[in-house]
Amino acid sequence: MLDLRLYMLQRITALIMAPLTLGHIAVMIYAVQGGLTAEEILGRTQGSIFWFLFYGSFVLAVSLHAAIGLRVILHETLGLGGWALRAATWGIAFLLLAMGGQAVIAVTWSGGA
Amino acid sequence: MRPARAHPLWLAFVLHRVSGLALALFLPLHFWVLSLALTQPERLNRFLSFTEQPIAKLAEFGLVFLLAVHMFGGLRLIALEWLPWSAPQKTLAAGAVSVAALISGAFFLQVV
Amino acid sequence: MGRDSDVLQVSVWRGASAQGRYRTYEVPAQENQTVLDVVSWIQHYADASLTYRFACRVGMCGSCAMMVNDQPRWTCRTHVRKVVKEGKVRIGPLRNLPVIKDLATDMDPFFDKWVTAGGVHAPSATRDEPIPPVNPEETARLEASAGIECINCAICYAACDTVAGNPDYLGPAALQRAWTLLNDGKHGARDQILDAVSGTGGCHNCHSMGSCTAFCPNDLDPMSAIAGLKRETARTFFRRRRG
Amino acid sequence: MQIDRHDTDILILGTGGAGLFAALHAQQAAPEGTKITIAVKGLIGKCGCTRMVQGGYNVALGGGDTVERHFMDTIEGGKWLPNQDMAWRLCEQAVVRIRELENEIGCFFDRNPDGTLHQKAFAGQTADRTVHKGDLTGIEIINRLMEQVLSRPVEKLQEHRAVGLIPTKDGGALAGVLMIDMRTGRFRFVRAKTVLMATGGGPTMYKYHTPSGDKTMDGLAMALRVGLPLRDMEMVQFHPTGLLAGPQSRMTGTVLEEGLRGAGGQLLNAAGQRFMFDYDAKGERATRDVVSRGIYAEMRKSNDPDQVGMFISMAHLGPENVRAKFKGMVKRCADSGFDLAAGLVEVVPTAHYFMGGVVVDVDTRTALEGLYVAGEDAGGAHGSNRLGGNGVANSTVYGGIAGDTMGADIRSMGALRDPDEDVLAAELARATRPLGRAADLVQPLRNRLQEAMWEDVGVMRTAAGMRRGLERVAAIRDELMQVGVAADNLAFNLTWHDWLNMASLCDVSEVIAKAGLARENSRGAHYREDFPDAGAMEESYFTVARQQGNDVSVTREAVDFSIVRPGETILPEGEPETLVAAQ
Ligand SMILES: Cc1cc2nc3c(=O)[nH]c(=O)nc-3n(C[C@H](O)[C@H](O)[C@H](O)COP(=O)(O)OP(=O)(O)OC[C@H]3O[C@@H](n4cnc5c(N)ncnc54)[C@H](O)[C@@H]3O)c2cc1C
Ligand code: HEM
Ligand code: SF4
Ligand code: F3S
Ligand code: FES
Repeated sequence: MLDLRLYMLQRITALIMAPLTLGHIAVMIYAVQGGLTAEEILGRTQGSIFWFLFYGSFVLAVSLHAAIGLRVILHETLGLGGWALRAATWGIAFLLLAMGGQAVIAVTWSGGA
Repeated sequence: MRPARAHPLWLAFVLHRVSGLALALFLPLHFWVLSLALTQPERLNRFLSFTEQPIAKLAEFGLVFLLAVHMFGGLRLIALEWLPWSAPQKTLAAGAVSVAALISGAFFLQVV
Repeated sequence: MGRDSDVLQVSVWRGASAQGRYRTYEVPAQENQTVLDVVSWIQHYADASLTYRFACRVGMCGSCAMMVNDQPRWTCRTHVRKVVKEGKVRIGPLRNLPVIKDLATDMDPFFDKWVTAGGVHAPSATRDEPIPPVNPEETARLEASAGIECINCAICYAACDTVAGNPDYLGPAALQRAWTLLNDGKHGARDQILDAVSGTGGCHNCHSMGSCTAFCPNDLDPMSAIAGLKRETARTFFRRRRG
Repeated sequence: MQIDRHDTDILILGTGGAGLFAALHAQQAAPEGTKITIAVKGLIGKCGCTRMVQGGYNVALGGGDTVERHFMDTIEGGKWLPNQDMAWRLCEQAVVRIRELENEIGCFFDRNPDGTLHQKAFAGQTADRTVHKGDLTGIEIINRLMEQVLSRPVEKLQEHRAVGLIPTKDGGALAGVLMIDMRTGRFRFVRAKTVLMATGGGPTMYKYHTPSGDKTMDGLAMALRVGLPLRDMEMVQFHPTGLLAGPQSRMTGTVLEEGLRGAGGQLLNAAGQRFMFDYDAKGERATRDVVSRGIYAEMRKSNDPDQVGMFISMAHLGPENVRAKFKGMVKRCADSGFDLAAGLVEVVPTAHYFMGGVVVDVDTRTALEGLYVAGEDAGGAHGSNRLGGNGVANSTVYGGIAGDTMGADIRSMGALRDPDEDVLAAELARATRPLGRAADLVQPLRNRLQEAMWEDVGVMRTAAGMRRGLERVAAIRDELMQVGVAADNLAFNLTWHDWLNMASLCDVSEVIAKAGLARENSRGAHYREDFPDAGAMEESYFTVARQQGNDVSVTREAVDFSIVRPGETILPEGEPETLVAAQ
């Protein structure tokens, strides 16, 4: 159940995520080599506008991207359609956005708890 | 009734769908773990040391692998759709992408 | 092929979509025998009530497509040798279309979508004007030529899992026809095509799973044609945004 | 049995080139609000022979070629038997129709490097005239026409089989058509002010035949029963190279294209020797009728009962070359287990086209008011032989004319006509005859009919043979009348339709044999071993068959040389005999 707009949104978000994913993986590899601690991660990311924007845009993109992707799967395999499908799409998008937003804030907002 | 599907493009589609679905299911979990940093950093730490376990490493590798597969699969798809390539070039691209996925997978396996 | 026995065990779908089942017939094997011949033999000599559809007998009309061992095929051009396994073969009605009776499906949805996808030529000249010259080597002409020899057999339509999951999806054959028209310089409604293929059932639903291309008996490539439509719609998406 | 009643203004039977063109033209020509209905035995555009056209479409488009030249080829090809006004109109209108096909319908014919239409020459043509789309020309024409019709507000009655033309009580006009809705098995009587019959003939009563399976001469059998005159009914065109794929394969009889011989393909007998030069100086490149007779004669010489046909061999041209040039044919042969590129493929002459048909005027009108006939159902345009490429030109040209004529005529027509209920009841009884009887097999009778016609009324004929054929056909028909079909489920009951097909084929087979007996000379497709001469061209006659009561009688009528007389030409003086470069 895709029209041109949803399709473009899914492709564009995918293209945005591609470099971000590569970056994220690279960071992970680097981080993993020393063994991970919470402090290490947070020390690097907290208070950094760069990482906020980095992960922020990732979360934004992935919420839309995954919501559209799951929408297609829901329609094709469970036969969901109409308002139910629309509600599910938005629900997934908001859930991911909310949880992802919380995570980004946790990881990049200075000060923390 | 199912038509036979054991052809490469259909398998690529399934891999893409399964990896996408798996990532989408994992993502909330991942977000939840990270947001622990906000509320309970010590639990995050415990979690992170748990990731030292081989099983967890394997799972982690799986996730990274899924992400790589999905990403390369998606890029392959977008290339196939948007670049006016001829059929042999497409096959080539598909091949290159699977090689890339394999290499990156192996690489991650090394690191993790 | 299981030539050791000279009898084929053929199970054939009987009934409509919902309340049907497979029934097995024994059919004498012949040196030269297509799947359509097997089905015809059953109707002629074993079970006069069997329904199926064919016309041309040589792969031109696209009326005889069925599921053979769960794969969509043109039965008039499928030699039994190619599909029989241990003397057995299973024949059912084409997938993704309503079954009228036994092996005959209702192809109306397939053709309705053909028209919905904009698959109808609109004139840009009349019968009183000369035939416009067309360079046969021009890229657009070559693109259009590549997909023009479709016999509308709906084999691709039956092979596609997206059609199975999404009843609105226009399907590979209709979209391929739209692509040939988009590349046809003589077509007078090219602007409308991109709109026609961009709706909820449009080309963007295709996951490039490629079963259409893999199964097309005429070696056509609807998958690439659909990719062409996605590319063109994406291009105008940006253009219209800016404009 | 109950009959559903249905009304329309213009009813078209068949969706070949003739039927689809008629629908489009009727829509353009008829007054606003006219209801047009198209009824067909199969699915719209997916049945009939127009779709199976390979070689292409004859039309004179300049480059030295003229309508006059096309006309002269058609007359000479038809051995001076064609109705000259019809042949002229065919050649003249083909020019308009091809422009319509390209410009309005959207066909995609092959081009020369300079962008003009590519044209080639079939045997018997004196110019490169045949427009084509590879060797799948019919698919292109019918797909494009089908799209046009599908997207228009034309009422579609698919899988509706016409079983009887029902006249008015006084017999002066047609009231409508009785049909079977095949999917439900119910009868439907459709009244219409005008009806086009375009069911496409189809000589499928021969053991080897090329036409699509839905064509069983229903139209001509119906026309016969309403008493219409049929002309040239002895004229069955055989294509020399039908595939021989075994006795029970539907592939048997399907055509291997003419171009194979044109490109240098050789015909070999069982001993591996070429034989066509024994029959004609042009060898394998002679016209269809000559090559068919050559193969047939050679087949009769063979005493080996397992050795039925002759062989076509392409391998000397280089298998790779053949594979590249005749991709479709090579693949088709491979699908039925033969290697055309490197091996031998067994071939037989195969019944291909029916020149005979209903007598019509140049506007497709018949003797029965309200009934029009176009395409292969109409007789006259081809005489004794149809040139390759004139078949689809004929169906599209005259289908369009029929649409125009019906659209115009309907303006002066009043109300729908009421049917003669007795005829309606009789036609219904005829069609339901097998339903009350003990079920038995139909197919063995079809096989026997095909054997009889092939052996006794086939490529080469004699009076004794045709009389024997008539007896065999009559006996088969008698048996058919005793064969029943299980009536418990009439929905999509193919065996019932096989029975009805057989009834039509028997009726028309009888007429073919009788017309064959009436022609005591050899012209074009009709070859009498007992009368091998062509007869004086000046005294050319055509046969006309009519049914009165249960009897079919055949008379002869003189050909009207309305445009050109034998021995003369309408080409300007000094025109070369042929424009086709020697091979
Ligand atoms: C294999 C093959 C190759 C050919 N190649 C060429 C070629 O290269 N060039 C050329 O010029 N000609 C060629 N011809 C001849 C050409 O196809 C025909 O002359 C022409 O197409 C006839 O057109 P039509 O519209 O009269 O009939 P068709 O196209 O045969 O259509 C007849 C229609 O009537 C329907 N019908 C039949 N009975 C009934 C009924 N009882 N009720 C309702 N509907 C009915 C059929 O289902 C069909 O839809 C070829 C023929 C064959 C078989
Ligand atoms: C990293 C870069 C990514 C790229 C390039 C990418 C690309 C794509 C593309 C092109 C599609 C469309 C597939 C189709 O139409 O068949 C898609 C679908 C999907 N993606 Fe992604 N994606 C990426 C990341 C992600 C992530 C992180 C997730 C998880 C949350 C995700 C979840 C999904 C899902 C669930 C689908 C639907 C699958 C389907 O329809 O079969 N993607 N992706
Ligand atoms: S694209 Fe191929 S498979 Fe699909 S309808 Fe056309 S010919 Fe059949
Ligand atoms: S099989 Fe279906 S998903 Fe697309 S590539 Fe073909 S239409
Ligand atoms: S019968 Fe026409 S394609 Fe098979």
